[in-house]
Amino acid sequence: MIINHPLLGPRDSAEFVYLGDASLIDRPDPETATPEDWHAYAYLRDNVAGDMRELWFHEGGDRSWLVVTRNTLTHEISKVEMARDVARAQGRSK
Amino acid sequence: MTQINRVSGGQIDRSATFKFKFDGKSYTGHPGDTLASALLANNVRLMGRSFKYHRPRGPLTAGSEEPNAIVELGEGARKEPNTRATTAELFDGLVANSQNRWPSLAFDAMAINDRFSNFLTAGFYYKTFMWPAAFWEKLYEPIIRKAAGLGSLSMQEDPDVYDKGFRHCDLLIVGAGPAGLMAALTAARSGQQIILADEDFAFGGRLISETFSVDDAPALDWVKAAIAELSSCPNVRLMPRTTVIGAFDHGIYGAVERITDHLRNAPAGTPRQILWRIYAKQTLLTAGATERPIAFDNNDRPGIMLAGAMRAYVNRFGAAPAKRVAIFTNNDDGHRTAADLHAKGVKIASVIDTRPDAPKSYDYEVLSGAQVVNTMGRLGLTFAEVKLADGTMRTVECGALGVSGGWNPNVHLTCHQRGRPTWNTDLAAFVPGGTLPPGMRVAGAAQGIFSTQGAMQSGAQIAADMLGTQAAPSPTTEDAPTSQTPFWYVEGCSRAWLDQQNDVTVKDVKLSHQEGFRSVEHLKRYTTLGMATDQGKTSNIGGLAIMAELAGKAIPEVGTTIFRPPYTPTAIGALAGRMRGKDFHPTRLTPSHYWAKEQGAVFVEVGNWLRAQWFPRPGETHWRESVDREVRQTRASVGVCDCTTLGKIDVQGTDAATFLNKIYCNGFAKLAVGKTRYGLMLREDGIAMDDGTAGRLAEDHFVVTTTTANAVKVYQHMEFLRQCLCPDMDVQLISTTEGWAQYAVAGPNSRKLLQKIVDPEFDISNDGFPFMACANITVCGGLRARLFRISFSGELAFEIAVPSRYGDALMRRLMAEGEEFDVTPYGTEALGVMRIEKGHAAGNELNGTTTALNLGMGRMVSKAKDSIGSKLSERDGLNRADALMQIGIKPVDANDKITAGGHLMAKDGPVDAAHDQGYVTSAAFSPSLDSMIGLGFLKNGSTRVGEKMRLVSPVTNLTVDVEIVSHHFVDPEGDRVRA
Amino acid sequence: MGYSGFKVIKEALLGHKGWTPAWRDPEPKAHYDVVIIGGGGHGLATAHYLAKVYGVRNVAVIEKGWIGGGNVGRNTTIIRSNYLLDGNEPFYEFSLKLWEGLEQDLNYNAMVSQRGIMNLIHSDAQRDAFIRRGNAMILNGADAEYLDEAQVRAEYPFLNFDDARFPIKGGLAQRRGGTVRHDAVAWGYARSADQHGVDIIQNCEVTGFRIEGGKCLGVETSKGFIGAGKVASCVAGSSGRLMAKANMRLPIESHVLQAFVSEGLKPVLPGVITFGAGHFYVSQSNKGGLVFGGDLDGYNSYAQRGNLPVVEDVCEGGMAIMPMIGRARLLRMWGGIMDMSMDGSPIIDRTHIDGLYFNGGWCYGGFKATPASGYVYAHLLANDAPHPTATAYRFNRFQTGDMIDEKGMGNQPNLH
Amino acid sequence: MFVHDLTPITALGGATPQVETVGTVTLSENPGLALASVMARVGFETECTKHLADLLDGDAPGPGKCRLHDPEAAFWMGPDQWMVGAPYDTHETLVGDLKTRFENTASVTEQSDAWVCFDLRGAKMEAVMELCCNLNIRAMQTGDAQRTSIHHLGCFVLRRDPEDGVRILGPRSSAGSLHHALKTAMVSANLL
Repeated sequence: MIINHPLLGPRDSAEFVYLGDASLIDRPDPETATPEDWHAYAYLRDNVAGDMRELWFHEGGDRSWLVVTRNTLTHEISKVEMARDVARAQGRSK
Repeated sequence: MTQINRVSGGQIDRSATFKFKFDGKSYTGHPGDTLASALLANNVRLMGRSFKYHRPRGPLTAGSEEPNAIVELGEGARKEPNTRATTAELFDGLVANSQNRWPSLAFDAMAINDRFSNFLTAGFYYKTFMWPAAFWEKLYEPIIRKAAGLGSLSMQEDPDVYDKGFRHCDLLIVGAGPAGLMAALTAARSGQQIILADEDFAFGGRLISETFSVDDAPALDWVKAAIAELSSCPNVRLMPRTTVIGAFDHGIYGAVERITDHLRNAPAGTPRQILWRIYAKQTLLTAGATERPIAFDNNDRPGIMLAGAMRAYVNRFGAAPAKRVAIFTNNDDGHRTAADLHAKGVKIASVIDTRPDAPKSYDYEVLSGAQVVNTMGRLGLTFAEVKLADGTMRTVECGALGVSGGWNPNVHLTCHQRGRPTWNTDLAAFVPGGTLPPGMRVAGAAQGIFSTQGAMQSGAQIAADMLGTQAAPSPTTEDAPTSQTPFWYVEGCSRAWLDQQNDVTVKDVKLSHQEGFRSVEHLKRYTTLGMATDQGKTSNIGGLAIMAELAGKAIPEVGTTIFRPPYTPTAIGALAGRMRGKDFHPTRLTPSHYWAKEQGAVFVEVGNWLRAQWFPRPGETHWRESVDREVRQTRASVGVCDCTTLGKIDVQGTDAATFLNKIYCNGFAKLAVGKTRYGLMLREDGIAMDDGTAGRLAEDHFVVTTTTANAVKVYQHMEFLRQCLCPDMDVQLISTTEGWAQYAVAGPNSRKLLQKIVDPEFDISNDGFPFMACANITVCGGLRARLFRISFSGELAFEIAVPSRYGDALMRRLMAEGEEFDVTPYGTEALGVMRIEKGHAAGNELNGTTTALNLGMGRMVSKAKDSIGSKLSERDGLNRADALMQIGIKPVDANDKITAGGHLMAKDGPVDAAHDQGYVTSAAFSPSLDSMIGLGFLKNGSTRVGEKMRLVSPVTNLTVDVEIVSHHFVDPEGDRVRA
Repeated sequence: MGYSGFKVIKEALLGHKGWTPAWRDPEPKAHYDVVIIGGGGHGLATAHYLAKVYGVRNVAVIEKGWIGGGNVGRNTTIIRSNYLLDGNEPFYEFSLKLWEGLEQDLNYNAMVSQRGIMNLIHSDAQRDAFIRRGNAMILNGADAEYLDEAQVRAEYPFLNFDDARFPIKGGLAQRRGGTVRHDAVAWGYARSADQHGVDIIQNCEVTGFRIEGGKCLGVETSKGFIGAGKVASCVAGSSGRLMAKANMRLPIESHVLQAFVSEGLKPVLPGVITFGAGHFYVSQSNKGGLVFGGDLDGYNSYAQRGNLPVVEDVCEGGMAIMPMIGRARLLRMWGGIMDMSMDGSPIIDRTHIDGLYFNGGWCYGGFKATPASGYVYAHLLANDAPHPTATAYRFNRFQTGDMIDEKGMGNQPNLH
Repeated sequence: MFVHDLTPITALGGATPQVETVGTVTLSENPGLALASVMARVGFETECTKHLADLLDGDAPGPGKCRLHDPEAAFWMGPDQWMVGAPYDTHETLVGDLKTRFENTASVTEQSDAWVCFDLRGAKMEAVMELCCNLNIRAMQTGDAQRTSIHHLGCFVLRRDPEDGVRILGPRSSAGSLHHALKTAMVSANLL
C-alpha cells in the first residue's frame, strides 16, 4: 500500500508501523473516567467494514504518527492527517 | 539425431547449433528455440506424465499456460523442478529430465493408476481409507504421499543469488504484443516514464507467431521497427523475460526478471532473477489471450495441442508438431492454423469443423459439422476418430491434432484485488470486469478485442487517453471479426480431459455436480480442477461451462474462480532475495566487538546484536569455567561489560519531567539534577512493558535507558504519548543508542579503576558521586563522557559512556589500567548470573504478562499521579490475594540442578496443571552461593519464603526439591552498591 | 449413505450412478430451536455435535455463500495443542483428541495426519519459554518433547544449521500434532450434520437480528425471517460486521493473514516446522505442495487478500531456515480474515442479549480448534453453561483483568 | 585544547576509512562528519527555524530536503527536527555552539557517532540504489534528502552534487551490514 504522507508525499506502507483504531487518541480523563470507560478505550473496537480512521507510525521515515482514513474492504486511502494535529483538534493538550 | 520436423522460416538462428539433453539423450536445437520447440523439431512428442493417472503427455501449448510439458531443468543443486518446456529458453548444454515417472518416461509403472481410474474418481479418498483408524498414517498416507508430487528438489542449498529492486513509472504496460507495442509507442511520445514488460524473451506477442502482414510487410519487420524506436527513447524501459506476477494495492506490482536462466554460464555473482517492486501511477494490461481446448475422449495424448500453439511452433520456431496433422476447431482460427501449416509443407490430414457452414479450402479436406470423438496412440497420437455430419464414423491418421475452442482474454491481473471478470456472450468468454485495480486499464485481446488491427488501435488509443497524449497511428493489418460460438466438449463414453495435469475429466465434473459440489469453489476443491501448476489457465472455463450446463444455469451464474497472484509460479528464492543465510537480518556490532574478537570471545545473538557471551581464557575448557571466573573476579575486584546495546533515548524540553511522570508508573518529577532513578513502564493495560533508568542531566534534559529488546518499541510508545496524547507538552525525543559506547564497570575496585581514567577535576568518590549519581565528565585528558553510578550486578558499579568511535580505545584502556586489579571483561552469561544473584528482573520476568505486583514492585505504582497503565493495573484479576509474586529458588541439595521453565508444585501431592503453583523464569549456577539458583513466580510467593516445594520439568525429565527464598541472593541490604 | 472402500469399488463397477449429494439443499423453515450463523468449520461442527451429542436436531446452519468458503478453506491445515496457559491448553488438547477420532465419528476421511509439529528454538530465552510450555502441555495431559540441536538435526538434516543468522539450538516437538485436509473437515461435518437432520442453507445472508425486549427472536435473512430459540453467531473473521447488527462492539479486530502453497514436489518434509527466529511455518500437503505461512499483514482488513511485503517476509524466513527451497516455486497465495482478539484467545460465551450467543476471536488458532469449538459451543447452546474446557473464554475477562495472553503482547491484536 | 589520547576507529572498525570501487561506482566510508540534531521547543518553532536559516545563511530545509552548505549543512528529519552536519574537527564544540546559538528555542543532541556515513558515486549509482531501497532515486534532485530502508536498515539518503553522488547515513552499529548490502548491489548493478 502507499500512504500519502502530508509532508513527505507518497510512501510505501512498509515504512510504517500500524497501531490500530484512531480512537486510541481519546484516552479517558483519569479524573472522571469509570472502569467501563477504560475497558471500552483499551479493549472494544468498532472494527468497521468500510472507512476506518487508524494510527500509523512512520518508523522508517520522519517518526510522525499519522491518522489514516482507509477503507478496510478495498484498502483505498481517502485521507491522511498528522496525528498531532488531530489530537490537538480533539482538545488534547498536555 | 537430426531435427526431422524442422520447417523453413521462423525466428530461430540456424547459424548456431545448440546441443542439449533430455532424459539423457542428446539433441540439437538453435538459439531462439524453447526446450519444447527443439524437442518437437527432433520429433519428440512425449515430454511428461500427468499427476494422477501418469498418462503420457506432450505440450498442449507454446507458452506459460502449459499444463503437460513440465520437466526438471538442470542438474545438481541447480535442478529446477516443474519447469515448463514451452517457456524454457534453449541454450547450449541445457540438461532436462522428465519427472513424476518410474522407471522411465516411456515405461512408467505408476501408469497402473490409469487402469484403476474408475476407482480413483474425484474425492474417492474422502470416502475410504478410514478403517482401521491407525492405518491412515501407517499405511495409506505414506503410499499416497510417495505417489504424489511432480518434480523433486535437489535438497541442496540454492547456489544462485537473487536480487530485489524497486522501479517507478508513470505507466506500466504489461505485455508487448500488438496492443502493448502500440501503447508503448504512444506512451513513449508523451515523455513520461514508461515500463514495457513481457514474460517472453522476444517481444511481439502473437505477431511473431503469425504469418499475416502489417502495413504490407511481414509482421516481424514491424515488431523490429517498433522495438528499435522504443529502445531509442530514454523514458522507456524495456523489460523482456519479465513476468508481472501480481497487482497489489495502490499501483504496486510485483515483477520477476529472469537474468541468467537462459545462459549456460553467467558471470559469477550475477543474480539469477530479480524481483522488481514496480510503483506505477497507471497500468495498462495488454496480456493478450489464451486459447482454450475442446474436451473429447482421450484428448490428452502427446501430439494433441492447441491450434494457436501449432502456429507458434511452425511460424516462430520453425518446428512442425508432426509430419501429418489434423485440426479440430469450432472457429476460423483453426483454419488459419491449417493454412499456415500447409504453407510450410506440413500435410493436413483434414480440418474437422463443428460448424455446418465451415469455410471450404482447396488445399486440404474440411469436414463440416464433424467432431473428433476419440483418439488412439499409446505414447503419442496415431489416429483421430471423427464423427461426420451424417453420423458416420471416420478414422483420420495424424501425428498431431490441433484443437481450437476459441480464446479467453488473460484477465488474471484484473482479478488480483478480487475484482470479478464479466461474461461476454458474443465472445463466449470472460472479459475484464467493472472493478479493476485502481489505475489499471486493459486493451487488446486481454479486453476481448481479438483482431490484430483492433488490438493495436485499442492499445494506442487507451494509452493516449491515460497519458493525455496523441495515439500513435495504427498500421493496417489482419482485422477478422472475432465472434466465438461456444463449443466445450464432445459427449463421449470414455474420459475427456479438462485439467490435463491434475487428470480432471468431464466425468469428474459430472460426479461433483451429482454429489452436490456445485458452486465453482466446491467444484475446484472437490475435483482439484484448476489447482495444478498452470492454475487452470486452459481448463477452468471448460469445467465451468459443463457445471453450468448440468445446473441448467448460465456460466456467469455458476461464477468464476478468482485468479490469485502470482500470474505464473515464482521462485521462492526470488521473493527472498538477499535476506538469507547470515544476511537474513542485519547484524549490529558493539563498539568493543573487534577488541572482544581479539580476546577470543564467544558471541551470541541478542536480537540483531552480537554480544560477547563469555571470554574464555587459556586452559578453560568448559563455558562454565569462564563464566564462573568472570563472576568471581568481578565480585572480588572489578569487571567490565559492554552494555551499549541498552536503548538510550534523549528526552529534552521544559515538560520532560512531566512527560516521564506519565511514561513511568513511579514518580520522576522530583528527581534532582545529577541523579538517576530506576523506572518501570506499564502498558496501558497495566502489564509491565519495560524497565530501565532515567538520569537527569539538567532541569530539561533526561537520558532514558531501555532494555535491549524493547528499545524500538519504547521509543514508538514515547512518540505516541508525545504526539497523540500530550501534543502540547514541550518535549523532544531522539534515540542516541548508537552514538555512545557504554560500559558497566563493576566490582569493589571499579571506582579505583575509573579514577585512573576520569579526568581529575571530576570527583567520583562516594561523597562526590554517590549511588545513583550521573554527570557529564571527561576522560583520558578531555574526551567528553557520561558517567552513571548504577548497578545491575549488585556490586559497587558505574556505567561510563564515550562517543562510539572511542569505545574500542576506552575498552583497551580500561583493560590496561585494570591489570593491577586483575580486571576481567565479562559477557552476557556472567551478566545474567550476577543479575539473578541480585534478583533483578529481566526479559524472562518482564514477559508481557507480569504486573508490577508480580514483580514485587506493586508499591511503585504511584496513586498520586496519572501514568500510562496505572488505572487498568487496578483490576481485580491483576490483584488477587494469591497473585504470582517473584521469588528466589534454591535446590535443597546444593548439587541438584534447577531449570528455567520448570513448574512449582507442593512438596507432596499430585503433579498436574490443577496443582500448578508457579514457574521458574531464570536459572543459573551461582559461584557466589556455589549452587544453582533461580528466579520465578509463585502464587502469593512473598509470604512463602522458607517453604519447601517440588520443581518439576517433565519435558526435561527433572524433579527437584527446592526451597523458596528471597530473590535477593546477594547483598540483600544493598551495602555493596552504596560502598 | 455410508462411505467405505467397498462402496467405492461397488460404485466404480456400476459407473458411479449411486452417489447422492453429500448434503441436502433445503429451503429454510419458519423456526428452529437453534440457528447457527456461519457455514464454516466451527458452525458446521457445532451443528454436528448439537445433533449427535446433545440431541438438538431442529437446527439450521445458514451460510452467506457456500459452506467451507471461509477460513476453514483458507488455512494452512495445521493441528496441534502446544499451548502454555491453563485457559487454553485443556481446550486445545480436547480438540486434538476429537481430531484423533474424527474419521470414524464422521464416516468421512479428512486425512487427519499426525505427522508431528516442531517449534524450533534459537535463543536461551526461547528455550526457557518453550520448556515452560512443554511442561504445561504435559501437566495438562498432552504430549511434548524437548529436542536439543543434535536431535533436531537428526530429524531435519536439511534445515540451515551451519550458515544461520540465528542458529537452531533445539526444538519443542508435539508428535501428535500434524495436518488435516481442511476442506474435507467442512464437508465431513456438513454431511454428518445433514444426516442428523440439520438444515444447511447456503447463499442465505443474515441482514439483521430481530431483538425484542432484550431477547433475540431470530434473524432477518436474504431468504426472509427465520425464527430461533437460540441464535449462535459463528462467523470468525466477520464477527465485527455481524455483531454490529446487534449493536455490539467487540474486543476484536479483523486482520488479513496470507497463506501460500508451492508447486507439487516429491516428499521432502515429514512434519510441520515452525521457524522461531522469523515468520515462517511450513508443512507439505499430500499432493506435494509446500503449504506455508507467516505473520499477519498487520492492518485491519476485510479484503481477503494481502500485499507483497509480507509475502517477501515469509519467503525470507523460508530461505533462511530451508535454503534448498530457493528453486521451488510459489504457486498460489491467498488471504483469510482473522478475528484478532485483544489477548489472542477466543471468546465462546452468551451475549448480554438473551438468546444470542457468540463464538469468535480465534486469531489464527481457529482451524485446529474446529472440533472442540463446535463441541463446547454446542454444549453452551444446549446447557446454557460453559463446557469445562472453555470456562475462561468469557467476554468479561477484559473487565476483570483475566486475559489469556499466550504471547504477552497485550491489547494490540495485530501482535498476537 | 583536547589532548585526550584515545584513538578512534571508523564505523567499519578500521583505523582508516574503507573505499571500494566496483565497475564505475565507488563507495567511500566517510568519518569526517560531526552531527547534532536540532529539535524546536514547543512554541519556538519559528524562532528555531530562523536560527537555523541564519546558520545556513539561506532557508532551513523543508520536508524531504537538505541544505548543502559549508561549514554547516542540515537536512530535515521530521516536523521541526533537523540534523546539522559540520566538519568532524568541530565535534567537541558543535553541540555547545548550537546550544548557544539556538538558546531556549531548540533541544540539541549529539549525534556524531550515532551514524555511519557512506558516499556512493559513479555512473551506475542510480542502478545500485534501485536494488537497495524504494526511493525514486532517478527522480531525486540534488538537495533532496529522504529517509528510507536499505535491507531493513533505516537510512537517510541525500542526493548531492555532483549529480551522480548520494550520501547515505545509516545506523553505526550496522555499518558492516549496510556496507555489505551496498557492495552486493554494486556488484549486481555492474553485471546487469
